[in-house]
Amino acid sequence: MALPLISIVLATLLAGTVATFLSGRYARWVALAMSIVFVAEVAVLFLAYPGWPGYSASMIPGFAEGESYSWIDLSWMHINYTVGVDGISLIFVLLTAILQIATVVYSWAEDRRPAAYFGLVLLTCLGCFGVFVALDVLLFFLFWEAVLVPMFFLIGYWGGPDRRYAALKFFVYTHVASIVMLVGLLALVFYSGASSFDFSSIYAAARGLGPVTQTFLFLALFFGFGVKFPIVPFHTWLPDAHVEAPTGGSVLLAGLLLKLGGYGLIRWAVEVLPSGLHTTQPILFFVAFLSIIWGSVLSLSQRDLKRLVAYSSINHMGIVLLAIALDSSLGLLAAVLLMFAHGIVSGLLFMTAGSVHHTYGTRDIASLGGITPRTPALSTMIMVGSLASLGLPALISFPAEFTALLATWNGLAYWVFIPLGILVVTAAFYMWMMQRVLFGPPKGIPLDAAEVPWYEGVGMGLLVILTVVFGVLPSLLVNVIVSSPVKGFPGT
Amino acid sequence: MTSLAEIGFVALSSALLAIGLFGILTRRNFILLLIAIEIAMNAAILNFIYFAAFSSGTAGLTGQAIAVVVIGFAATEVAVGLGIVLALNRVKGTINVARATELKL
Amino acid sequence: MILEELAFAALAATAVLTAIAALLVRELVHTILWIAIFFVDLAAIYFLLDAPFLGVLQLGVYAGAVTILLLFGIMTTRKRIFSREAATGIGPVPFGLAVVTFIFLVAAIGEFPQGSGTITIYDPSALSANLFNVNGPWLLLLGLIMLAAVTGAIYLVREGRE
Amino acid sequence: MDIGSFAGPFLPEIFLLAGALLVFLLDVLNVRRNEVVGAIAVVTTALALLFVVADLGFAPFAGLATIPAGAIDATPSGAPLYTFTSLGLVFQGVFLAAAFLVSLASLSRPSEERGAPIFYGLLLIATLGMVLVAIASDLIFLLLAIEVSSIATYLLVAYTRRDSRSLEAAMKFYIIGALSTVLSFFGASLLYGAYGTTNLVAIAHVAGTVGYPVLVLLGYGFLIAGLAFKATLVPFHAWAVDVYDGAPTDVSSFLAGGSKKVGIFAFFLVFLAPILYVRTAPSGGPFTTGTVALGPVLQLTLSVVAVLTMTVGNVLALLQKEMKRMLAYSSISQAGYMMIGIAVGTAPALAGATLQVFAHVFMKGGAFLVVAGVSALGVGPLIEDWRGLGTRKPVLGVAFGLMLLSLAGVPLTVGFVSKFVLFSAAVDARGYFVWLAVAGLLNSALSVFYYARVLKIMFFDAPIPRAQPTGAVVGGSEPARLPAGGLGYGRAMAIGIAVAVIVAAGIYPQLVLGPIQNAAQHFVNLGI
Amino acid sequence: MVFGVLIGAAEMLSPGSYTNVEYTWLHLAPAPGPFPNGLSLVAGTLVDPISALMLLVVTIVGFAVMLYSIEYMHHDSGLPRYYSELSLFLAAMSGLVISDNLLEFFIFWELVGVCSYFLIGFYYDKPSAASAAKEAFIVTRVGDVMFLLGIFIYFYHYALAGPIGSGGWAANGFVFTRGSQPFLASSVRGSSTLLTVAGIMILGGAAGKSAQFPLHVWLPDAMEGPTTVSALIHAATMVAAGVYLLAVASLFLGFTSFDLLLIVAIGGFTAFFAATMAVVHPDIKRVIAYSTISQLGYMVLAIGAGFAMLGLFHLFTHAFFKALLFLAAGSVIHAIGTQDLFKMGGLRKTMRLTAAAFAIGGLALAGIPPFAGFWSKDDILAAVYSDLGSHPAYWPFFLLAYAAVFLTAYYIFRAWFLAFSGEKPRDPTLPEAHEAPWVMRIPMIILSALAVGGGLLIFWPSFDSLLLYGNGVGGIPPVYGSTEIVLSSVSVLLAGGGILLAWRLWGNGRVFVLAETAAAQSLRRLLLNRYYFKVGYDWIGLNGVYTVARAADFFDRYVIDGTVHGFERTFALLSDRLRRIQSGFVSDYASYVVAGLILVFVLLLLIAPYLVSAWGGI
Repeated sequence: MALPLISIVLATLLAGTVATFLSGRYARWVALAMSIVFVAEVAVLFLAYPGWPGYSASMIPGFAEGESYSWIDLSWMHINYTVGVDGISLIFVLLTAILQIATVVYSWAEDRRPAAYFGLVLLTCLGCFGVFVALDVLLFFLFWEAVLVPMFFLIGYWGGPDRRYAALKFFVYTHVASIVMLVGLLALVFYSGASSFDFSSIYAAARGLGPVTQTFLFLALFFGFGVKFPIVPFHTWLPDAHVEAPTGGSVLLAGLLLKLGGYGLIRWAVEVLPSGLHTTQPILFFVAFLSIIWGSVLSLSQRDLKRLVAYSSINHMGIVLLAIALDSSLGLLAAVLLMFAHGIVSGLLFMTAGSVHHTYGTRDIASLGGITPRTPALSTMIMVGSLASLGLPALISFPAEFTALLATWNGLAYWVFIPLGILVVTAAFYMWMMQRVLFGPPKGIPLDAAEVPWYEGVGMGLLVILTVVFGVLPSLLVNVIVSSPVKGFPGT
Repeated sequence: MTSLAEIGFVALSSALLAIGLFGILTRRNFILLLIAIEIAMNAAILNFIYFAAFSSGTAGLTGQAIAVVVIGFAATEVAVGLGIVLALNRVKGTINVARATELKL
Repeated sequence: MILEELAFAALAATAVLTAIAALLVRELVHTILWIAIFFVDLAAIYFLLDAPFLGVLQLGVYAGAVTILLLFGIMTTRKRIFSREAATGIGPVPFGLAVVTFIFLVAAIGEFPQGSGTITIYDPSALSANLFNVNGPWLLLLGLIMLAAVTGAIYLVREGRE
Repeated sequence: MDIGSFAGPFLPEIFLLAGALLVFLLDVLNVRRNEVVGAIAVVTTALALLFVVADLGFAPFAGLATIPAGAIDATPSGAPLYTFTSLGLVFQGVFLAAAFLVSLASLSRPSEERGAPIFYGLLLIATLGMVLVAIASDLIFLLLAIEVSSIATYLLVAYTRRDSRSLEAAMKFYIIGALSTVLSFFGASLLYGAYGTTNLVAIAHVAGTVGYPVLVLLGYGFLIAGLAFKATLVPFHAWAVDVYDGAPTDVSSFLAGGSKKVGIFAFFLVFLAPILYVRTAPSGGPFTTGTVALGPVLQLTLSVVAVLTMTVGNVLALLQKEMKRMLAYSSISQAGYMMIGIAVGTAPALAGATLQVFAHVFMKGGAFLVVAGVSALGVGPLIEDWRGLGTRKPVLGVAFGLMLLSLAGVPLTVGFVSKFVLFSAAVDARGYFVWLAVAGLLNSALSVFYYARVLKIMFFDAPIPRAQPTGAVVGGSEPARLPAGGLGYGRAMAIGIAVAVIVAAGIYPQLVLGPIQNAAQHFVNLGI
Repeated sequence: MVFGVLIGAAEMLSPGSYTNVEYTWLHLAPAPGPFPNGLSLVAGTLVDPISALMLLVVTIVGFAVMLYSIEYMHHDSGLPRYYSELSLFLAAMSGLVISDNLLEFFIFWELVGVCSYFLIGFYYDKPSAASAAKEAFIVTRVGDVMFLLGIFIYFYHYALAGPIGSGGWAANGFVFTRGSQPFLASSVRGSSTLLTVAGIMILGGAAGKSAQFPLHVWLPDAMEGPTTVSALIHAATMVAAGVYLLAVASLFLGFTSFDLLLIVAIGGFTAFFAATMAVVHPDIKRVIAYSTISQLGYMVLAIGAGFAMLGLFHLFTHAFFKALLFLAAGSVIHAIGTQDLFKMGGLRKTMRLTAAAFAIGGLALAGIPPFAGFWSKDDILAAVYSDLGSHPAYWPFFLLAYAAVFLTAYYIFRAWFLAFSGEKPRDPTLPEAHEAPWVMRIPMIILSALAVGGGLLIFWPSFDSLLLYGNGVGGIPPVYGSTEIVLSSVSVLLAGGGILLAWRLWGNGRVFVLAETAAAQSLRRLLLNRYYFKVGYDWIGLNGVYTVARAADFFDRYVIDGTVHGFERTFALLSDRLRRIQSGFVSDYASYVVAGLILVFVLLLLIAPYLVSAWGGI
């Protein structure tokens, strides 16, 4: 491909972000225009992606749309601006585009410093996009951190009553993690003796590392990516951040930021350090099971809608980790699918929680009840989101969870009872929530409560539609993912 | 001179440095502090001269030259110190450094 | 030689004692006296080391100028010239720190370079040639220091008269 | 050696001296308006900076180069007192940039302010001393040059004359400075005793061959203590906090942004040669016979000091209530990062440390400039007083935020790149040094706490309610009024330049990093 | 729906299979790893005799219920929701029966579950309805999860050795076999532990959906939904799915002998167990609900004994008479607005058709010839009996099931007598009863006809051959020898005895009151409280899981966050302590300098040389 497509996307995103920051009252229009452009560009990326049917290696080995320019060139360190996509990245890029436009539309009525708000939303998405396309350690880290700052401000300025504490906690946790990750990445580069910071050279050089080195490197990377996941016991930033963040922030946080950890783990640790993965598998499994159980059990005891969804995110990301740790092609596929699904579904759920809050003035499950007659559409979306989240077939999570559990059975045999059993608990807390919030006699409903405004409806509706579409036709995603040049996929 | 003196010179300069440091740590009067600093500085000067005396040629000359420059520098430093003392005295009415603890923690 | 050694011992003892006395006496003016003796004493040691130029410089700069400066400082900062320094304890910690430093230094005595046994006598003209030629920049730097010191110190002190 | 023969290469220095003299002359002539004398300082530093940059070989300015091309990084013959190294030139540039920013910002101070000539004159002399430090290759030359800047800065801190805080700061600065000078000279005397020379080039060549390790170690010990004063290393740092706090804030900016780096470069000059050349010890420890492997011993000691510095600096910054003291502690911790460069002692590490030095001028110097500007707007000294400032003065808030983020090492800022390169270099050095990188990274993680706290206060907290003259708080959320006027063009420009550099060098660091990397490589090859 | 009837009928006429794979949603190319031949997950359709049978049931009952609903539901709000959910429910069930592989099966299975969730919770503003819906979903979810594991086991461990095509089952998308042979090689059957586990898991799934023994609790509570929904759930959709799953599994996948025993045990036990609970219950719908559980037990028993088609045949007949019973009960409720049997009475006078329909349903349920239930139930008992010789372990469960015949007849006629016999309602406040309108009557008439005649289909040769589907494994032709006739007679006698007893105790407006002091009182309480199962489950749910959740939440907030805050506090304390060294006193600062000097000396002269020599350089 002659055009530097990815750079064009990055540049337009950047321009759009700047324009949004500067556009004052018209920020939402600019942001919307930018989001539409972004979606269109992602569509072009998909069309230009040579991944299927006949996958062919492009400029960067194994990646399409690759571009590479020298960036920092020292005698002992060669850092390039290298970007490219494979199927896995593309899936996440798609997720980014979807959530961006959904968030922008959903937040249409944001009136506290809208320019800054939409600018930060766009900046977050820009950072995520960058993480997903970066193929250079420094570039990757740079985008990684670039996500942190806008999210810090989104939580800290637009958040709920305890937002300052939450913002600080979020910032500190993820920053500490990213520092450990940076140590890991640097050590990976230097210990492997890679000729540059590029993914491809690290990938090639890391083969020469001994298992012990790989293990240590993997652990460092795992911790770094894991806090973003988040893995138990480093998860406590997540409920606070989600609860306090504005709804748009929660959506991006759950939908995109958590995925960064998973993507990073796949791209920079699992693919690069196979022996490291192999030796640390028991730890990963333990942590994954712990996260699955912990997230689910804790969801049961939550009173706040957002907190409940936040803990269920921990549960789902635990399954993702489990699938990744299985070290099989099926597991990898499942992990990516599940992350995509979780991105859409948790985004939807956070939006509904936000709408409940806007409409009824509270998210406290105990003080809500019987909202369905008043806001049937909202209730329907809560139901769709909950059912999707608990893995109902024909909705988006099911193919992912099914594949994940299938892979788990293959890898771990009867240990699969843990995630399976937890599926029941997951069903239980969603059902419990729906029973108390949606059904029963109306309770604590202000007189003026009316159906959600159109923009919130559109934002959620988009995600609902995608939940169903990809739930019914998961192969749309699967075909892209398996075209990636990672283990066991046809691309290799 | 014999080794006794050699030891003696070293011991003397060390002792002067220690006395100077001790003075800097314990005295509260700014002028006494200046004096303590000068005592310690003289230890360094003594060292230069002593080492110069037992070297030869350019190296030795260099040592003496350094001593000259350092003596000049020390005097200048005292002048600056006195300038600060006077200004401090004018503003705070004291030159006791223990009384100048506005900036702390 | 033994005479020189004895002389050195006496001068060294005097130097130490006067230095201590200068720091410990209560009367500030007495301090000036002791420190003046100390400077003179050191000048004598420099003569003993066959560095007459430095001895003279020591007498002129330290025993002369510096002492006067210090006296001037005391006079301008004290209402009465014969005022006492507020009593301050000697304090075990500063004393300990000074002693430990001293011990470290003395421990190195065995390692000090062994002199040739004879003291080299330098021609003052060679010294001046060295100072103004090879090591000329030092003096330039000293000049810069003095420039800064003089302008700044004068500025600081000048305020009082305005 | 007559004046004429070295006038050419010393053009920047001559400019600075001439500027200082001109300023003093104007003072005598009663021309004391801030703008006038300030303009001289700005022009002088700018020109000097231009020459230095030209000497570094940047193509657009090549015509202005004053030093013959072959003279830079040439292996010194004999024992010269000064040598032109490209790393030294980089540091010169850094010092001049700090002075330039400070004098540019100071243009915005009230034009009738007393002491403007003395301020700019001393600033120029201090800068001259620093610039001379950067070309030193002789220990005494180095120490004297440091003293030039020290004496000038003692007086700079005190230049407000009637402010008891700044006088107290000057007093502390002076006493600790004089003490450190004594220690430095004493150390130099011991080294002179051991090696018979104070020339760094000569020492580098004889270091491994001459005995007296205890003497040498004691000498280096004294020098570490003496130079650590300038570089504000723990535990020689205590003065810095009070001085940065008490000094006029523009002076704090110069101290943190410029004068501190003198100490860092002095460490480079003095310690690189022994670290590089004295790597092995035949046998025994220092108190037994034989020589000691000076290099590793120094590296280890410097590492401990570096880690101690960054840790203590960061921990102490955590709870600071005053903005300037917080910045001062953060400045101390940043010095710890810079010391990693010399502790590791490889060209990459030196390059990283130098980039950190470069970055620090703009981020910490810039931050102090912002603080000065903000306090001129009537905002109090406490961090709490900055509440809501980010929303009331968004541009200033964002600029300050960027500086803090850069200090915290957030990507896309130069602060990140410098730490990245520095820690990469430490990791690249393998073995023991990886722990330095880990310590540095953990520290920068810790440092995020207090930077984020400031950001939080600036952007998320509601502004302080306006206080009535009686002290009663009225009007709930009505913010205290800030003067409508801005910071003044000079200060705004200075802050703008700082931010521009932070961002530009953060995004495309190659521009700065390339020359620095070459310079560091030459410096290591040269051995001094 | 009519289309569905046609397909079913067509299949009925010409046994055979039609399959069509249409959509591949996951495909992994052959690669080293778990699936050397690749993996393919597909969706397609398979219409074979058993699905045809099920289609008929689903569509006919669905049609009847829809028709009935028009009148029954017409004053409820939310009708669009009702009909759309109902349609989806039927669609999902139809999809389930024509699925051609386990995964697709599971997808529709879950959809059926969620639709039932919605429909049970149709009156969502009633807390009990919302709670019942939740309970139904969660309990069946337990089964679903087991089913899922069963699927995994089949997918992995029997996918590679499969007989289909080259490349194994996995590569072909796990499509059910197209022959009459079960997929699993006989060598595997009966020996593999893994297969046993898989079978147990499948059974678990079926037990959840079909409300078999430990997972039965949700079904009676599911009565909170509209009666029409109950009719659908009990007759054609939800619970039928479980039985259908077992049938499909036994036909296509096969069970090990242990599994079969377990299935028989659960089926037989449930048949009796549920019947006992129905004996005392005062709620008309719940009595019928327990009868469903009991009847499902028969089907499971049949499948477990190896007669899948007989089980399905019973499902077929049961669907009609059970739907009939529910619709009749619905008609009663519609008329008088209560479900409490003890308030009713004498309704046969005002609601003749309903009384007749309920009686027909009851007779069919009780297994009185020639009503439909007789043929199918009797077939099951006879078939199981015939198998007892080779499987003596089945005896106790056969006897339990046999005993349940008596109970069944007793409780269903107890209900009939309580509701319809006597002179007038026992509760005088009830509104005047009236016969249901025509729209409601028509479905009842249709279903009555089927309840009477449905069983006779067995004499239709084409249908008979249908029941032979999977011959050799899943079904045997019904044989009517002397043993069978004796068995049938005894069972009819038992049923008659039950009816008689019911008449004695409850007929003609009598009310049998058990003395308060009677020893049976405790048994009655036990039965009324459903053996305390629900209480126990709730206790586990609330006190067990919820306590754990609370504890975990506590751990999160105070231990994990507490640790982090502890770090924070430590640093703060350290910072505060260290801050004090900044005393503002310059002599102290000088002390630090000298102390630092000494520290440097110690490092340089003592520690560093030691370390360097110890490490051999750095």
